[in-house]
Amino acid sequence: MTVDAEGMLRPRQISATELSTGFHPSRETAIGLGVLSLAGLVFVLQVTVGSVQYSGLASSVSAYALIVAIAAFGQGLVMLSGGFDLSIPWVMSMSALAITRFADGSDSRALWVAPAILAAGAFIGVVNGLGIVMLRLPAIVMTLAMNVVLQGLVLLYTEGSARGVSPPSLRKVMDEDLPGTPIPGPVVLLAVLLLAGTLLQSKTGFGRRVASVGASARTAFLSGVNNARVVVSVYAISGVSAALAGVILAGYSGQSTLAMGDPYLLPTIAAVVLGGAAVAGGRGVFLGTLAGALFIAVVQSVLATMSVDAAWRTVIFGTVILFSAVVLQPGTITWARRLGGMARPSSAAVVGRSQDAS
Amino acid sequence: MSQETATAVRVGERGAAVRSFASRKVGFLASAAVLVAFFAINASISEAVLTTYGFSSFVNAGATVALAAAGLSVVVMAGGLDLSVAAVVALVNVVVATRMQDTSASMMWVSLLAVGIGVAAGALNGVLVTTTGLPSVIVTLATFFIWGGAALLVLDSPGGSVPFDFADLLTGVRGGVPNAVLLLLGLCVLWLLLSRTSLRVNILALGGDRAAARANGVPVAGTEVAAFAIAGFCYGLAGLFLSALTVSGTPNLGADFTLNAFAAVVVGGTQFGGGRGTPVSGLIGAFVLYTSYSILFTIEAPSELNYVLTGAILVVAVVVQNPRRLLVSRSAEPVSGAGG
Amino acid sequence: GDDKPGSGQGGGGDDGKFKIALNLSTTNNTYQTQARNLIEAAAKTPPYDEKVELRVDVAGVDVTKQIQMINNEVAAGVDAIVLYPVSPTGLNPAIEKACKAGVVVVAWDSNVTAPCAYNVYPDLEQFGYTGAKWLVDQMGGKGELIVIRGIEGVPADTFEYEGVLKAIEGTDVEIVAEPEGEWAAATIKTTFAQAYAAHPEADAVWGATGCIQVHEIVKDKEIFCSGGMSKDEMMLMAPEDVGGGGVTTNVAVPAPPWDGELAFFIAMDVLEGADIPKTTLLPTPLVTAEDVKVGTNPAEGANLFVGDDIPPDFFPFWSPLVEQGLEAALHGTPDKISDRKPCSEVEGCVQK
Amino acid sequence: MRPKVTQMAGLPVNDGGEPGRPGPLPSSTRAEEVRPGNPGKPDRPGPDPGTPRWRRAEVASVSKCFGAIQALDDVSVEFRTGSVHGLLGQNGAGKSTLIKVLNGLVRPDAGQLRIDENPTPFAGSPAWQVSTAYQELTLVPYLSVAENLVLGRRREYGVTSFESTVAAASEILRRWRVDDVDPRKPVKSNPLPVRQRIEIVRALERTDQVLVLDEPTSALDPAGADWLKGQIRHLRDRGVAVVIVSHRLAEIEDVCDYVTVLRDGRAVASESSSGLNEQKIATLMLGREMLQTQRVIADRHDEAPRATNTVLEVQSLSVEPALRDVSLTLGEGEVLGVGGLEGQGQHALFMTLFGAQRPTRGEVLVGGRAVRLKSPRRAIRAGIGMVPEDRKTEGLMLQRTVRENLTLPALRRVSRAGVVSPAKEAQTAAPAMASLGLAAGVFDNAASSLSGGNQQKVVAAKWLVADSRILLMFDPLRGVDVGARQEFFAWMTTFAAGGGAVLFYSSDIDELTTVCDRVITIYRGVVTGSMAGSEITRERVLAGMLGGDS
Ligand SMILES: Nc1ncnc2c1ncn2[C@@H]1O[C@H](COP(=O)(O)OP(=O)(O)OP(=O)(O)O)[C@@H](O)[C@H]1O
Ligand SMILES: Nc1ncnc2c1ncn2[C@@H]1O[C@H](COP(=O)(O)OP(=O)(O)OP(=O)(O)O)[C@@H](O)[C@H]1O
Ligand SMILES: [Mg+2]
Ligand SMILES: [Mg+2]
Repeated sequence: MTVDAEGMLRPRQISATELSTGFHPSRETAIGLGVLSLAGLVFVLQVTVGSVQYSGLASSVSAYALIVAIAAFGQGLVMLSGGFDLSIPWVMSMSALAITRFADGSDSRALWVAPAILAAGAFIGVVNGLGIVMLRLPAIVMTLAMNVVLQGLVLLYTEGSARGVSPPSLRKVMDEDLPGTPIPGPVVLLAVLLLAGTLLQSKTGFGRRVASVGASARTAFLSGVNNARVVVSVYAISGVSAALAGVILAGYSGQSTLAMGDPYLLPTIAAVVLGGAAVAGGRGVFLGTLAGALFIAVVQSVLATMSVDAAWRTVIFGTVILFSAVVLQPGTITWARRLGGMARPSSAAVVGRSQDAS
Repeated sequence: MSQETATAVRVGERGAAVRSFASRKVGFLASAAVLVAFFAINASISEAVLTTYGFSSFVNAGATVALAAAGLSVVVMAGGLDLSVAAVVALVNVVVATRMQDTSASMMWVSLLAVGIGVAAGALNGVLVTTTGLPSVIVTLATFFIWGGAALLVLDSPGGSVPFDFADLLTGVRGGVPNAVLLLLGLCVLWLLLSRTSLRVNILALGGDRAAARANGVPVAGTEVAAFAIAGFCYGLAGLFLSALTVSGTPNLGADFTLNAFAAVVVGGTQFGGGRGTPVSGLIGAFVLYTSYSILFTIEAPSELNYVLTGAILVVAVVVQNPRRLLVSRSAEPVSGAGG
Repeated sequence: GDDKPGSGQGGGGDDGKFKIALNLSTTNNTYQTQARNLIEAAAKTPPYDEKVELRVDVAGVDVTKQIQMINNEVAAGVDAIVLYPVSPTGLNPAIEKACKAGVVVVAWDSNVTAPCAYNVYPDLEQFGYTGAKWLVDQMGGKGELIVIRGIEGVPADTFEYEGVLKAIEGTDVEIVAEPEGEWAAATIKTTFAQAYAAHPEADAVWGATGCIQVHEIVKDKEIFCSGGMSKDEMMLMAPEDVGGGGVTTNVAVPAPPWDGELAFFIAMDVLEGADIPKTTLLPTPLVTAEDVKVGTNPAEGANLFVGDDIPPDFFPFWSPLVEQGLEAALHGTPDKISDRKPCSEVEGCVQK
Repeated sequence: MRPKVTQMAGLPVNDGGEPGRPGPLPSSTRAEEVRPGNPGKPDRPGPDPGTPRWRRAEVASVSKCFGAIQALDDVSVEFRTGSVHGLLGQNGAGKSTLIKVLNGLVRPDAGQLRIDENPTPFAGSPAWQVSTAYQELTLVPYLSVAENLVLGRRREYGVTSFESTVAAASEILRRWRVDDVDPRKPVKSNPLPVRQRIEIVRALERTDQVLVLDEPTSALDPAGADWLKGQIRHLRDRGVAVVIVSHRLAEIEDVCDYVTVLRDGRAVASESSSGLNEQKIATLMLGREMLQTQRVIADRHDEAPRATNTVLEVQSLSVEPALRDVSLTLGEGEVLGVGGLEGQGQHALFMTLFGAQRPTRGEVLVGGRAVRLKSPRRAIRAGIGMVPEDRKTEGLMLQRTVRENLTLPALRRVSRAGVVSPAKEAQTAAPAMASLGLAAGVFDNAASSLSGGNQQKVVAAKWLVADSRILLMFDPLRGVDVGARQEFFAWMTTFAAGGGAVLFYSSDIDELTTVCDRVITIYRGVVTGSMAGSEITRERVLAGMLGGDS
């Protein structure tokens, strides 16, 4: 504030450009970039020092990362809102089974089967959300229950065996490089996913509302957010993304098997958390999630190429996850950010008191 | 103050104490009531349940998950999550199965070693969480692989053996009472004693508001390590019990074990997020689950429906415990993604 | 009652039927489903339809739950349990209690070590050995081998791996990588691709399953692969005129889902008083591209069933030791195609 | 380098005093001191007077940085036993940080603590036992009041039971004359003012040599503030060194013996309070004269109550059981004050008007039209905004940026096709931030990095971004410094003058008398008084608050 000629307090003007300029990477973005570079580093070392063939490695690492990242997108949004989605495995299994059974190797049938599957995923997510909102069930209970219920229903319907093969175009996208380039198809999809995911999670009003519900449900409510709608939506989106992950997984495998989604639950959570999101909600960016998925993929690729005892590989995997999480924890990030000259504005600006008062 | 008023005051105080006990324990009492109800249903449709054989095999089958869930509850009370539970139980199990000899000295030492491994693994989880400041989910996800790998190093596929006397000690029946019941009661008593020290309150304070706990002089790091170590102690007991139950070692417990333990914690009424709960309700939750499996068995539900019904039971058990959930007006308490 | 096993007088049930429980660990895969269908069909086929009351229980992959399930079945008064065990050792106390209560326990596919139990299973070490031996021969006794593992700590994986090691012992064949495939197509595809990218000189691959993925990834050269025998892997080896892949560098070693049906028969035989050795070891023959035969009747030697209603991971399943046919395997409806022979009359079958 | 110590004027030098007893005083002595059976004159707790273990503690040249922020810059202060030290300064001046240095929660980058000339560590020394009531309350929500009161005390490691904890807690509450708190109930179920008292009692109970109170009265009503003053004086008389932070300068003047003023992390003055008055303190804090707002307010009070357009009308509103049959009107350009002691139904009134609670009866008209306020969302659409009671849990998302906090209620305004436009955000937020005096530089910082007062400004500013016309302010100046308080007053009146209207509840009568055009008082859910212009006096407001007709 300034004091004017009559001795009255007048606000000092702030121009909009003062506010909108400058790049302010959040802590999570910084962690995401860190994880991403670590993943890149491991990949490059494998190709160069480890002399692992680029093409085989790139396409399999990116395919796995893509499947995890798609499912983890929903998981990340749910976790941003403060929840957990444990129903991902069987939504994935169900979708994989459905795309091979109903489209059965036909691209034209896939054109209507795939949207129907995504709609089913959304429906399951809505049921999850309604259980949490209307019955006030803890998310863990609701989604865990949903997972087993789906498992039972899928087994009843399929009578315990999978059918059919996945549509050829889906297999092509997952297996082949972008024509004329050495870029595997999944990498292109990952890039698209990164843009779309970041847009939804960090750039839209919806993403802001989700974060607000996770950061403080009460503040969000008192700021006019319809918490119930947000919660139902994030679970619905998670349902859709798990369904999509299932379809892509079937595309990659060429076929489906009953419990094929089961191994993907922990990686989705690990990707989100490694990417710097707060487990209790309110913080997290999709860049981090995607980086987390890629990181897990490259670590597993290192293990797959090693010929040490399986037990030791397990120990190594755990240690690497722990070690990299420690290296990338907030303290280290702040330190790195300062090194990288990304420090915040000067102290006077940060303190934020009336500038003329002192 | 006259004699009468003094008495009146005291009686009034007792009333207040009882009321407050009931209101503090409402969640716990509700989950206990759910267990009793489920058990009664089961007993009414199957005579086998109330026979010594039926009852002891029921208790024995549920005890491993119950012990693990009790430990997991403590971590949850302290505001954490522990994904390493199955790996620690498996590690203890394979150590017992490969080391225990048929002498009472060996049984004693290996039991101590087993519980010690549980405590050490748990404490290490806790130390990693406090020193790194990482969320416990990621730390225990990592240690899940580490302990799991260690279990495989000890024993690379199911095998080993456990002396009969030891198995009988834990899973046998004396005077109509399964020994496992005594073990579980012992754990409850141990917890009751612990909760009379400030440790219980410290754990709940840590889970309720970490910063507040620190500001009040709660030894935050120590409490956190203690919570994980207590959990590890319970996992150690679970591993011991599993060894006695299976008289062998299984390095890979399977994903269902972790899910069962988590479901038991939830069904017992301990809410994720911390600050509330008791390990005893983890025990109760596990037996609610195992009773419901038993009910499903008795009514010969088609095997696929088992999954559907298990899901339904999870939901019903949680709703029944706190029917107020259904009545909460939507605008009164805004919901977050975590629900609850 | 004491007189149940071996009484030969029909079951202890009210209607004079034997009560038999099929105790599965999971119905999450075609393999167990197929076995279950065969058992259900057999139980519905005369003369067993008059003798048997079958219940199916699914325990889940948690040893404590399967223990509870066994206990419950004993308490419910079953005469026999046909068991797919989640652990070879962990169920022993429960099994022994069941035996003491007069219940016949027959474990299939994976063995249990309780002495009172009957076991029916393929020799998995032999399974690993057979395929790996063929690979070693093709490689001329030297070269690089990639072994696709299953899930560590699961007995099948350990046994098979030991068989592979036995086959390469004393040769110049070197195992260069052991990607973990979890017996799942997607995982195999990823982890094998990575292992192969690191060892592009590899000459051969051994896996319990996974040759499809191997050939999807290795396009530029011929690679020898020994894998499983599901429909899609057989298609890979089948001649092109039946829509197959025509790959001749492949062999398959069948994992027989019919061992469940055999276990059921053994349980019935024991209940009816027959004296049967405790262990039945099943043959694990090698199937090369030449052995592939399309058809619908396995009793006539068909081992590749084509058709839209056949799941891709469907296994060829028949043996002279059992009776049920394709419809039974697919839907659990009775489809008797032959009369079973005793083990002693079947090549490769060992009882002890 | 010799550290600079600001000498406190008028301090009696006491050098030849007793060396004092070592070690902390066991609290059992306190319990024993309480003689039962004398309800008329309860015993004072606390250590024996006249035997302080030290006389003088010097904090010398303490500095502390948080990243780029210099929270404390070469601060030196001296504390004496048996006296009350006020710590003053604008929001963000470094008071809470200094306090956290004193009690060992924050380790300073540089500086020393000397007790009677002996260098002493800030934490863990038996000679320096600091008991603190924090500004951001540190109670654990699901634990009972009793458990909170004994939380973290080492000697409680012995075996206890819940009932014995309750008994001990009841004793503590009784001793500190708090009789309306149920020790068995979880802390969460108590309203904020009660929670603040619990926080204070816990600190009082643990006081050994030094008691630190960080804005203890911010949520207390006048009666509560008086209660606290009594306790402070009492402890002072027992030889305790009391350090108190408050933005209510009148309180400081009343209770403090010495005053230290911080500005931008530096100690700008440290002297006896006898020579100080509110005016002078404010000048020291702000570094400029404090005149302007009072003129604004004075001008407004001189005007006769204007007949204006009614923007908000409440007709016979009841919210059982908290509120009965309340009617009021709020005109354009008006600041309407609501006076009431803690828990008289004002909370229900505000929550209902904001759609966060359902009325049992009655109607609300906005701009002459009846509205059904089913949710805050509806209320916000109707042009209503609210600055809630507890900014930490209701007003802010602490871990998110100021930008995100500001635009949350107005996301639609700053979005294009659902995508938030940073430029639009900046455009809408800039005037709002400017009018509240928030610095441009904080825009992309986490809300948690702001000082309390600035956090409160963010909460208010978000309703400007949302373009609200009616502002419900529930005790918004809690924890806001004098300077900012003036700015708030000025801003409220400017807001009203610009066509808005403010409904303003405060637990501090002086705030009501300063800024309001009209004031109503509430007692037990009923409106007990209504006054306008020059009728608004401290006495009349207080009378209404206590239920009397005025
Ligand atoms: N943990 C922290 N991290 C970063 N900055 C901090 C931290 N704690 C305090 N600060 C900053 O240090 C400065 C001093 O803060 P402090 O809380 O001591 O102010 P205060 O005088 O207590 O203000 P108020 O009256 O508003 O409570 C402020 O600019 C604040 O933003
Ligand atoms: N915690 C307490 N324990 C015992 N007596 C108390 C306590 N607090 C206040 N009193 C006594 O109650 C009476 C009125 O208390 P009140 O809080 O109004 O203090 P006060 O008169 O402002 O205090 P002081 O005498 O220090 O100025 C006084 O006699 C005071 O000594
Ligand atoms: Mg402060
Ligand atoms: Mg007084």
